[in-house]
Amino acid sequence: MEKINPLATSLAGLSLSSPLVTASGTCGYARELSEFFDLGMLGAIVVKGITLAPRTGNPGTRLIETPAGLINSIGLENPGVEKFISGEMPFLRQQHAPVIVNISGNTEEEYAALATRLDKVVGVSALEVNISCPNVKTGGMAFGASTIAAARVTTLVRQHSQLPLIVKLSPNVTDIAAIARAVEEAGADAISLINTLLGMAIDIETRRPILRGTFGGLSGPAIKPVALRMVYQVFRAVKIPVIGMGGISTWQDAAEFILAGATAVGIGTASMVNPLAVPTIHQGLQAYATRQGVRNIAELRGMAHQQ
Amino acid sequence: MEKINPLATSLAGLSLSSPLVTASGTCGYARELSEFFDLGMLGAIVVKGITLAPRTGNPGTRLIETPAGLINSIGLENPGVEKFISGEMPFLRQQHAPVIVNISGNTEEEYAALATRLDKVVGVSALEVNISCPNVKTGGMAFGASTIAAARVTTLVRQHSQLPLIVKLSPNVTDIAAIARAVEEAGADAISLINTLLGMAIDIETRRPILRGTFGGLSGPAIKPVALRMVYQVFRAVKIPVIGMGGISTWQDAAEFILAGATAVGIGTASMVNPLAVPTIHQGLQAYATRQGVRNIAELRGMAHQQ
Amino acid sequence: MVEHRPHCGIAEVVENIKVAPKIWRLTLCTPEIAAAAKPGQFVNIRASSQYDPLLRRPFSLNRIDRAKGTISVLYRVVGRGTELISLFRLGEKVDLIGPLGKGFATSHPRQNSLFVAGGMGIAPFFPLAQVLSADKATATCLYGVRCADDLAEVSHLETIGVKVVTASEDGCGHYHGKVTDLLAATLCQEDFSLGFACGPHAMLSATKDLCLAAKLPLQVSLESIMACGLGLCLGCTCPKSNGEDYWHICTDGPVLWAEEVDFAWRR
Amino acid sequence: MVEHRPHCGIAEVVENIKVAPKIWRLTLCTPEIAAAAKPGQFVNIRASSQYDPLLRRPFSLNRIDRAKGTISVLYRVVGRGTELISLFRLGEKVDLIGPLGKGFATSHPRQNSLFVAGGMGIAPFFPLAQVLSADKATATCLYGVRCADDLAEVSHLETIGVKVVTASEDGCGHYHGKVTDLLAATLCQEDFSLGFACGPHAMLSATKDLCLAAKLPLQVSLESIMACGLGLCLGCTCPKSNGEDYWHICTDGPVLWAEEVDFAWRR
Ligand SMILES: Cc1cc2nc3c(=O)[nH]c(=O)nc-3n(C[C@H](O)[C@H](O)[C@H](O)COP(=O)(O)OP(=O)(O)OC[C@H]3O[C@@H](n4cnc5c(N)ncnc54)[C@H](O)[C@@H]3O)c2cc1C
Ligand SMILES: Cc1cc2nc3c(=O)[nH]c(=O)nc-3n(C[C@H](O)[C@H](O)[C@H](O)COP(=O)(O)OP(=O)(O)OC[C@H]3O[C@@H](n4cnc5c(N)ncnc54)[C@H](O)[C@@H]3O)c2cc1C
Ligand SMILES: Cc1cc2nc3c(=O)[nH]c(=O)nc-3n(C[C@H](O)[C@H](O)[C@H](O)COP(=O)(O)O)c2cc1C
Ligand SMILES: Cc1cc2nc3c(=O)[nH]c(=O)nc-3n(C[C@H](O)[C@H](O)[C@H](O)COP(=O)(O)O)c2cc1C
Ligand code: FES
Ligand code: FES
Repeated sequence: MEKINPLATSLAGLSLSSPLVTASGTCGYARELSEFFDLGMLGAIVVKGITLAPRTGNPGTRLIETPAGLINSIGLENPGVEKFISGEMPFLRQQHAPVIVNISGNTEEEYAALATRLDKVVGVSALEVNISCPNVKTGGMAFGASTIAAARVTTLVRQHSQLPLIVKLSPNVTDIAAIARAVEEAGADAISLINTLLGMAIDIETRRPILRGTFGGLSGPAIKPVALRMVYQVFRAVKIPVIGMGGISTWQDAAEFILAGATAVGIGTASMVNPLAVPTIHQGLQAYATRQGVRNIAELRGMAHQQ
Repeated sequence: MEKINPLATSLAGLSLSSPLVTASGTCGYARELSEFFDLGMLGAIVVKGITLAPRTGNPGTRLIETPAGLINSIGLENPGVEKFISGEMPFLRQQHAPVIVNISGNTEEEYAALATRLDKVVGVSALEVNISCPNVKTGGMAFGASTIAAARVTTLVRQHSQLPLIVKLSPNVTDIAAIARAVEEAGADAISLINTLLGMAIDIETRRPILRGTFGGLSGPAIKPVALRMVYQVFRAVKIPVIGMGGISTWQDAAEFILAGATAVGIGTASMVNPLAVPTIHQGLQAYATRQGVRNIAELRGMAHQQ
Repeated sequence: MVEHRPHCGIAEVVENIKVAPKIWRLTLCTPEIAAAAKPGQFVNIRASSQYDPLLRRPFSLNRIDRAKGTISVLYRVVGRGTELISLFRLGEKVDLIGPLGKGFATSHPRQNSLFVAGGMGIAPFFPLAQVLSADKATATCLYGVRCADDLAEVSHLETIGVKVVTASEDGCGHYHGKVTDLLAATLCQEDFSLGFACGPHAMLSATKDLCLAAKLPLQVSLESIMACGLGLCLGCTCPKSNGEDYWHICTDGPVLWAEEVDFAWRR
Repeated sequence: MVEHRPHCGIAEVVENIKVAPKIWRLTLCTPEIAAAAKPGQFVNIRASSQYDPLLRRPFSLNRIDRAKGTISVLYRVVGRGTELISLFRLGEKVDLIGPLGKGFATSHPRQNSLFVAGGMGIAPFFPLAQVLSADKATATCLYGVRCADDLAEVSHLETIGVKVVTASEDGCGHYHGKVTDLLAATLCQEDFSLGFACGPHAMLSATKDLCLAAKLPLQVSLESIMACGLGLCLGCTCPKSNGEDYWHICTDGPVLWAEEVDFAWRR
C-alpha cells in the first residue's frame, strides 16, 4: 500500500505533491535550489518571469534591505521565451514537479504571444500570468490595477492557451476582491497573490532614491499580514483556488495562509535567505496536519472563515 | 540674538518648532510622553482620534506583533468630543506645542458635527480628518477609499470649520495621488499619510483570526518603504504640505521622508516602543541639517525629486 | 496614569542565571528603578536592538534591592523574546522602562495574607512578601505548577517566613491536584484577611470565584500583550465587571481588585 | 552556477577576536566548507536568528584550514549586521552557506603575482598567497589603508613570504599616498605576471586602468548587496564591459577578469 501523503493536493487540474510552490523570481529556474533539496517536495516549480524578448533587467542597485523585508528592482531579467524553452525546459522537465511558467508582457499582444508560444511546450503544466510586476515601466502592474485591464489580459491569454491559467494579482489596489472576481469571470483557473508591495528608499547622503526606477517591490516577512489579509478576502470572493504568498517563512506562516483559504502557498524571499526553507516548512506542515488530526492538509483550507 | 532653530518649520499656517509630530493614537493625549521629554520639541501634538460619542473600543485582542510591525485593532477607544474638551484640553493647552485634533466619524454628519464643535475651542490649532481608520465597521476607511467620498468629507468639514484642515489618507488604495488631489481640491490645507495598512493574523491552534474584527492596521518599521513611496507620490501630486508617517523610527527615516517631500513627520509606533524616540530623532535631524549644510531642514524638503 | 514617572534607560546585566530548566532570573543594575519600584509593578525590556522582535517584553519585578540599586525579573523562556533575553550576558546593556503600572495595594488589612500563584505567577510574590514581613504580617503561598521543573522561589519565600504549599497534577507538590482545588480546601480551613493571585487567566478566574464565595478580598495581577506598557496605545485591555468598558492593564493594573474584573472575557 | 554544491548549515564559533580597533576575525568549524573552499570564494552568514536584519552578510574566506575543518572571515564592523556578528560567542551556532561564488583563477602564469588591496580588500589574500607559495610563486601585496587602525594581516602575509608594501594618506604606511599611486609607481619598477585586486569600487577601477596600461592581466574581487548569494534573485549585478548585460557577482564572481567589467557603472 502506498504511504498516504497528507500534503498532496490538487490545483486547477494539476496534482501537487505538496501545497508548497516556489514564488516566481525568487528561485530562478530551480537549478540552484535543486542543490539543496529534492524538488519533488515542491507542489510545483514556478519559474522566474519570462518575457517574449530577452531582458537584461534594470541598471543600478537592484536590492534594498528593509526591516524584515526586501525591496527589489530586478526588472524581469530573463533570457526570453525561446531561450527559456531551449535552455531551461530540458532541466525542468526532469524534475519531479509540475512546471508553472510565469509570463509578463508590456502589451496585451505580448501576453497573447507568450501564451501561444508556451501552449504546446512539453513539460509546461500551467501559466502564471503576472499582471503585477512593479519593476517594468509599461505594462506590468498597470494591468493588475484595474478590473477591466486585468480581465482583458486574462481573456486574451485564455483564448491563446489550453493550459491551466493562474493570474497573479498586484496587492497595490483598493479592492483586491473585485480584481479577483474580474479575472475569475474572465476565465482564470486559479489566482496567485500577492506580488510585491510598491515601496522605495532614499539615500540620505546623495539625497536621491536608491533605485534608478525610484520604486521597487517590497517582499518578505514585513508584508505577511497584508498578504494574509488579501488571501482571506479573495478566498471569500471567488470559487477558484488561491495560491497564497507574501512573507511566508515558517510552517506556521504557511498554515495561516492555508487556514485563510490558500490551496497552495508560494515561498519566495524566505528561500533566498534560507535555501532550506522549503524542506523545513514541508516537514513542519506535515507534523501540523497530524497534530490537527486531519488526513490531508486540504481539510484545513479556509477554516479561519468558519464561525 | 535668538538662536536659530534649524528645525523650525510651518505648515498650513501653523508654526512648528520642529517637523516632528505625534502620530494620532500612538501617544494618547500626550500626558504620558510628557513624562519622558519636553513636548516643546514637538512641532505639534496630534491627539488620539476623537469621535462624537465616547467609544469603548474593540473587544478581544487588540494587538498583534508581526515582523518589524504591529497590528492594532483599538477601535477608536476615546472619551468622546465633550469629555476630550473638558478633560484633556486643559492639560494640552499648557503644552508648548500646537494641538491638532484627529477626528473620525461613522457618517458625514458626524464629521460635520465634530468640526463644528471643535471649531472655536481654545487651544485647538488644526483638525486632522481621519478618513482612513481600518478599525471601525462603518465609515472610517470607506471614506478614504474613493476620491468622491474623500472629497465630500473634506468639503463638509471645510464648511463647518475655520481651522486648518489636514486630511489623513488611507494607504489601502490603488492610486494615492488621486485621493490626495481630490482632497486638495475639496479644500484641505494639508495631507497626512499613511494610516495603517490593512492586515491580519490567524491563530493556527484555534484556527480563527486573532482579532475579533478579523482585520487590523499594520504599523511600524515594516511599512516604512510603502509609506515613503506614498509620500513621494503625493508630494508630486499636490501643492499643499504633507505630513509623512509610517514606520519612522530613526532620524535617518525622518530624513528620508523629508527628502521625499514631507513638511512634517509623524512618529507613531516608534514612540510606543521607545518613548524617547522623539528627542532622539530631534537631535539626529538637527545634526543632519548641519552636516548637510542647510540652515533649515525645510531646504531639504522634496530634494529626492530633483534630477 | 502610572504612579511614578517611569525611568527609560539602559541598565547593565549583573546576573542572568538559569534557576530551573526553563526559568531564568535576570538582575539589572538600575538604581532609579530600584528606588521607585513597588511589589506588583513591572518593567518592560527590549529583547533586541533590532526591529524584530519589535515590542518590549513585560516582566513583574521579582527582586527589588534598593541598597544595591538592582532589580530582578524571573522569566520563563516561552518564545523568541525570552530566548533572546536568556542570552543577555554579564555587563551587557539592556534597554528597559520601569517601574510601570500599579503594584499590589498593601494599605489594606493584611495580617494574614494568602498568595495564589500559578506557574510564573510566582514571580511578583517575593517582594510583596518582603513588604508584608517587614510589617510582621504573615503570609501563606499556594503555588501551582505543572511539574517539578516549573518550581522556583520556594526556598526564597520560606526564608522570609512565607508558608509555601505547592500543588501539582503530576504529584510533585505537597498537594496532588490543581492549585485552585488546594485553594478551595485551604479556604475551608483557615481565615485570611487579604488575597493576592497571579497566574493564568483560568486560574485567576476560578480564584476570584472561590475568594468571592469566602468573602476574601482579592487582588489579581493580570497579563496582556502590550505594545507600550505606558498607556499610549490602549491595546492592553480587559473588561471591567461593570460590563461596559475596559481596564488598561499597563496603567490601571497589572494589579486590580478581582471584583472589578470580568473574567468571562476571552480573546 | 557555483563551482561546488554549496553547504548550508550550522557551524560553531571557534574564535571571534578583535584584530584591530574595528576589525574582527571570526573562525567557524565547518569541515564541509573548509574542504571545498578555494581562495576568493565567500560565505554568507546570518547575523541574527530573527527577521531583522533579514539578509545574510557575505564575507570573503580569509582562512581555510582543511586540517582543522575551519574557515575564517576577517570583517570590519560597519553596520548592524557586522555589529551583531562581533557579538558571536565561542561555541555559538552560526547559520552559514558556503563556499559560494567563483574564486581566484590560479591556473594562469603567476610566477610573480601582484596583490592590490584596499581596506578590507585585504581579506581574501592570505589563502590566495598560501596557494601561490605552495607553488613557489612569489607575491607582492600593495595594501592601502586610511589609517593605522585599518591595518590587518601584514605580519601573517609576510610569514608566508608575501612582500607587503603599505600605503596610506595619513602617513602611517611605507608609502604616503593612495594605493593606486603606489601601484603606478610599482608597475614602473617591476614586472608582474598576474594581478589580483580587492577593495572599493573606485580603487578597483583605477587599478584596472593602470594594469591595462601595463598589460598586466588582472582579476578583481567585487562586492554588491546580495539577497541570496546563490543566483536566485539576480540582484547582485555589475555591468559587463560589452555594454549589454550584467554579471551576477555571487555566481559569475565575486572574482572576475577586470577587462570583463565595466567600472563606469555607479549605483
Ligand atoms: C504585566 C506583565 C508581567 C509579566 N510578568 C512575567 C514574569 O514575571 N515572568 C514571566 O516569565 N512572564 C511574565 N509575563 C509574560 C511575558 O511578558 C511573556 O511571556 C513574554 O512577553 C513572552 O515573550 P516571548 O517573545 O518569549 O514570547 P512570544 O514568542 O512573543 O510568545 C510566546 C507566547 O507568549 C505569549 N505572550 C507574548 N507576549 C506576551 C505578553 N506581553 N503578555 C502575555 N503573554 C504574552 C504569546 O501569546 C505566546 O503564546 C508578564 C506579562 C505581563 C503583561
Ligand atoms: C562577496 C563579498 C565579500 C565580502 N567580503 C568581506 C570581507 O571579507 N570583510 C568585510 O569586512 N566585508 C566584506 N564584504 C562586505 C560585507 O558584506 C558588508 O560590509 C556587510 O554585509 C555589512 O553588513 P552590516 O549589516 O554591518 O552593514 P549595513 O548596516 O547593512 O550597511 C553598512 C554599509 O555597508 C554596505 N553594505 C551592506 N551590505 C553589503 C554587501 N553585501 N556588500 C557590500 N556592502 C554592503 C551598506 O551599503 C552600507 O554602506 C563583502 C561583500 C561581498 C559582496
Ligand atoms: C527578487 C524577486 C524577484 C521577483 N520576480 C518576480 C517575477 O519575475 N514574477 C512574479 O510574478 N513575481 C516576482 N516576484 C514576486 C514574488 O514571486 C512574490 O510574489 C513576492 O516576493 C512575495 O512573496 P515573498 O514575500 O515570499 O517573497 C519577485 C520577488 C523577488 C523578491
Ligand atoms: C495603536 C494605534 C492607534 C492608532 N490610532 C489612530 C487614530 O486614532 N487615528 C488615526 O488617524 N490614526 C491612528 N493610528 C495610525 C497612526 O497614527 C499612524 O498613521 C500609523 O500607525 C503609521 O505610523 P507608525 O508606523 O509610525 O505607527 C493608530 C496607530 C496605532 C499603532
Ligand atoms: S500596552 Fe499600550 S496602553 Fe497598555
Ligand atoms: S545575490 Fe541573489 S543572485 Fe546574486
